[in-house]
Amino acid sequence: MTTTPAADSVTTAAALALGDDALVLSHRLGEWAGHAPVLEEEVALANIALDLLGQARVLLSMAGDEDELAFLREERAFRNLQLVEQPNGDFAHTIARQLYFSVYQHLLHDRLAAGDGPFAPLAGKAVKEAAYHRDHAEQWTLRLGDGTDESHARMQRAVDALWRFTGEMFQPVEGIDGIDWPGLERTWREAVEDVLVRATLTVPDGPRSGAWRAGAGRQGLHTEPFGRMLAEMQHLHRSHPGATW
Amino acid sequence: MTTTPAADSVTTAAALALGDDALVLSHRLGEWAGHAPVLEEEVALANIALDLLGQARVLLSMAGDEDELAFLREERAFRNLQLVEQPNGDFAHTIARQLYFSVYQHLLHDRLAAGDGPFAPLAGKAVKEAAYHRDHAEQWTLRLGDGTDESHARMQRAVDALWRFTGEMFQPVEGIDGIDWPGLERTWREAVEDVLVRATLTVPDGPRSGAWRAGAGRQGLHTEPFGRMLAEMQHLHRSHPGATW
Amino acid sequence: DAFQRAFDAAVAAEERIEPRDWMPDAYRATLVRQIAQHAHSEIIGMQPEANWITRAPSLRRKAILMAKVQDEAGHGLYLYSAAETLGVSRDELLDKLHAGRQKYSSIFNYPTLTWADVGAIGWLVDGAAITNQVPLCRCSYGPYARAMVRICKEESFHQRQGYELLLALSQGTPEQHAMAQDAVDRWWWPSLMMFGPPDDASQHSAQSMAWKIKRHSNDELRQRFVDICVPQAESLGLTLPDPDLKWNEERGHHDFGAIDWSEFWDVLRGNGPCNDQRLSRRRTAHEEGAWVREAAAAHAAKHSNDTTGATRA
Amino acid sequence: DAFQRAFDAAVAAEERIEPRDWMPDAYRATLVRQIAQHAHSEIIGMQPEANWITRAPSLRRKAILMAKVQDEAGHGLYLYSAAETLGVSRDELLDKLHAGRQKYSSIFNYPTLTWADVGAIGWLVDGAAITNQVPLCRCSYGPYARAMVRICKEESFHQRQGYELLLALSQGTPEQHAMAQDAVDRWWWPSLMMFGPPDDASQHSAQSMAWKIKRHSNDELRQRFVDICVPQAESLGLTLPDPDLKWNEERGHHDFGAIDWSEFWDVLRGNGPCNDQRLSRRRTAHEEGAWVREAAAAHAAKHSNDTTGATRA
Repeated sequence: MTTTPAADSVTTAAALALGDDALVLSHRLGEWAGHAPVLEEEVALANIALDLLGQARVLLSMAGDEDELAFLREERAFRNLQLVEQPNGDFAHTIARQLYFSVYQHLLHDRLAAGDGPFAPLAGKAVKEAAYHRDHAEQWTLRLGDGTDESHARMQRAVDALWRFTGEMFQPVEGIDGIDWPGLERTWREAVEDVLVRATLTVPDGPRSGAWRAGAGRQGLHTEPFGRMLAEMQHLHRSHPGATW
Repeated sequence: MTTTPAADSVTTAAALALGDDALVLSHRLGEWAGHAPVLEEEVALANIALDLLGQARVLLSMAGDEDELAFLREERAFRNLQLVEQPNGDFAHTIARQLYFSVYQHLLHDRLAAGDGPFAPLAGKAVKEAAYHRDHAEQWTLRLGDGTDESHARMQRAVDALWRFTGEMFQPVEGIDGIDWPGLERTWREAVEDVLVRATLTVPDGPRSGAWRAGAGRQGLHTEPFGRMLAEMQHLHRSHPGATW
Repeated sequence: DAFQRAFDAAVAAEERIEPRDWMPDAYRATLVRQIAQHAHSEIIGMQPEANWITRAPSLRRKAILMAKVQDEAGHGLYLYSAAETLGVSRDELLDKLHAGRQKYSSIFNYPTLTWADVGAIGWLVDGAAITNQVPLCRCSYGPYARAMVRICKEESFHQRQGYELLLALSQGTPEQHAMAQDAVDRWWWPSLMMFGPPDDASQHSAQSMAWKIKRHSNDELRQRFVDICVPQAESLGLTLPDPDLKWNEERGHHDFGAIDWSEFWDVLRGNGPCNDQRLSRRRTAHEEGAWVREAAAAHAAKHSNDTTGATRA
Repeated sequence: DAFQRAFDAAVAAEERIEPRDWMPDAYRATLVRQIAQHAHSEIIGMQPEANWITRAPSLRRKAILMAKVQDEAGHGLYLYSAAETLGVSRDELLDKLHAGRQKYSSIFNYPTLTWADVGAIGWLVDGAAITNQVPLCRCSYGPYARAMVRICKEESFHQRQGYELLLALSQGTPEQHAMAQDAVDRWWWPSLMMFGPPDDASQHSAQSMAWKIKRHSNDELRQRFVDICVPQAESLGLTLPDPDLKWNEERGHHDFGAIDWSEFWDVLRGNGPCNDQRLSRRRTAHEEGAWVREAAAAHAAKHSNDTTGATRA
């Protein structure tokens, strides 16, 4: 059975987009549990994952039943950015993903919190969390970029590999009004470039989005690893239709 | 929803045990598709996987509806050996798993084919397939064991790591009559030791089964990676209850 | 000179050029490039379908899909062998693939997002491949032509299986029908691009046609494919995502909408949804398999004079 | 001597021994061994539960489970810090764990096979841990005692969450109820083994009790745990898998069946269902994280004199 939320409201669409970002990234971070590179990072990554999961629950609940939306939707109905669904890779990839996303999320929620739209209450809390996530990612980018030769090479590979998923973040999200998206993108780019330069890394120069005219995550078009992630995430819930937990 | 086959017949139980072995090992081998170490092995591993899948379909159909049994049973209702569910690991691990299982399966089906029990018809075909699988595993054990230093070390680690899953194979399977299990085990051990010695490998000397009195695969007790394997295998089928494909 | 004349005469007479025959360097190079690209497409093409082997929704479909992916590995083997008759080894060609110096079909840079994509690949991608390849069974180079005969036979089997998979979905639950339609919507345009750029932009076509490697122009084959697909889509109960698609009585063909060639060139340049993933997965598999290949070689060398060792795989 | 007398007097007076106080070498060694084992148990203990984070069946349960596993990492941090006050670094202790020269609780060598196992671990394993650990809050060594206060508070929260998870299953569908019962059947006996061997076979107990590291015997604590669990199992609507379990009016305790100590020793020796998996996963995580730790150290060294670099994690 597939449940699709009533798409009567643009707010619902926006809540799904933002909620799916948080849900999916939280899930990926949760995959680190038990094998982070250092014990402090078990705590830190779990903190971030928990913040995001909390945001996801609020946002999905704005769009419908949180568990139905998380566990009974098919891949093509998820609206998250392709960036957040990318596999963890090594720690550098996880940090690069965190850097790109948390700067975006911090800037976006900062603007949403300042407005009076339906997401302002959530954003007021989320902006503080995102500030911590951003700081965490920036500190690690500096450490890895400006650490050893190996960590520098790994961090450079990571920021290069994920660069092509960063353009999608600045496509306007239906249902989110009053955001100057090009301005957001400029600010994001300045902030990210500043960190990369301080980390002695080269700012990637490849394309920031794919050539596929059909679209990307916000249109429900995802990357192949996402399907397997969903299979693991949804299997138990789907195995017991109608059960409560 | 969970479907458990009518357990009224011991033949059903035995068909599940043998069928699940074939189903699960076939699935694991199928995971190699697209990244085998050499193109000839894409073909060979797929051949073996297809033989096993064919056996699984015959056996599960003896116990009920093949798809319900494969896709709607929970982990605890699967009766396969823990050996066959072990993750592929590197190619040496896959070959060690093949060696241990295919020698067992070859010997068992040889005996079943010679009898007049319900599995004799299947076994008559399967014994020929298992002979090929066994030859494939033996040849690769020789190549890797008596190849380079690296391959020797990897092959030794693999045969050591999987040794503890080999004792379970010789627990009598309910519903399979007329097998001299201790005799089967002796023959298996001689055959495997012969290959290992010719491959310049040391015969492992650790325990051949775990300490857990609760049992192992034939009792529905599996290892942690199996649950995730099932999640991937069953997710799509479970996402569309009642659909036909 | 005499060699060139003999070669030209053989080609003109529709005779087969065989490995030991003299052939122009450019002919050889063209064949190597084309056969290598074809072989690479078979092995890269395993990835999008292998993505669903572990999730196939019935055991019957799983067996069909495994066998299909296995056939593709087999096609890769025939084709690398055909290329070897021209004096290039499989290892050389794989190195070039991994270094990004040889191409594979761009179609495999699109992802398989749902189970229906397996059907759409069978129906449309294999269908387009067959349309391209059937004429290659009459290619002037013997080993390639013979490999194509065998491959086309299997491909047309795959194409029917893909069609049948989509039919089951189209006639299934509303969710399954929607899944099938969605897959066709996504794969239709990339399939049309498989025939290559329009004739006026096609680099190698004229010479290849003169050499009877190629028999029909890109646009000709593309039109043939469209004409085949339209009635099949109708039987499937699915629509093709092109509002301009309609029968042209005068031409005796279907007219169809403009292809977005900028996407084609972009994907070809490396910016498709899966280029990085496909190539990096291939490279990783090759690198992770290096110790296995080295072991097999070392073992064979040690035991080249005895009969007790393992024989070559 | 005077140091020894002061130490003995402090212990006798229920005062806390602090890091700078003199203490007997054997006391220090015993504490290091015990605290290290406890810390290792926290971090190895993350694995069986983390096994279900990605499959948790509701977002609420997923958040609870993530937070719990995070708490265990936190407990590991407190405990390694407590061990550091005795002069051994976390790295040394981890090396000993990875080399198999220090133990962790054998309970984590059992697998989590279903979602209900997450509940059974919370209810039974955390319950047994609390029963063991509450007396440690009064341990004679100050830093350990203080760490235990904080840990016990969180553990009892986890224990209630586990109970509540099982209750929801027990009162859920028949499949859910069966899942809960199955988990309790598998975890009950291993939980009883968590209190260690029977008193007459316990190596270190007498000295530890004299030092007031340990306050109760293994069998005493085991009995306490059984007495607590029996009524809780009844409220859960689940049975404990022991036909000999019954109230003994005379003793004022529950009698229970014989524990299979051969399994306990076998698992302790390394032959449990998950020993290899747990240790090898831990080692792999540590090895794969080496470059990250090295980078952090290199960065800190480079930037020890400036304020622009990243601060230590």
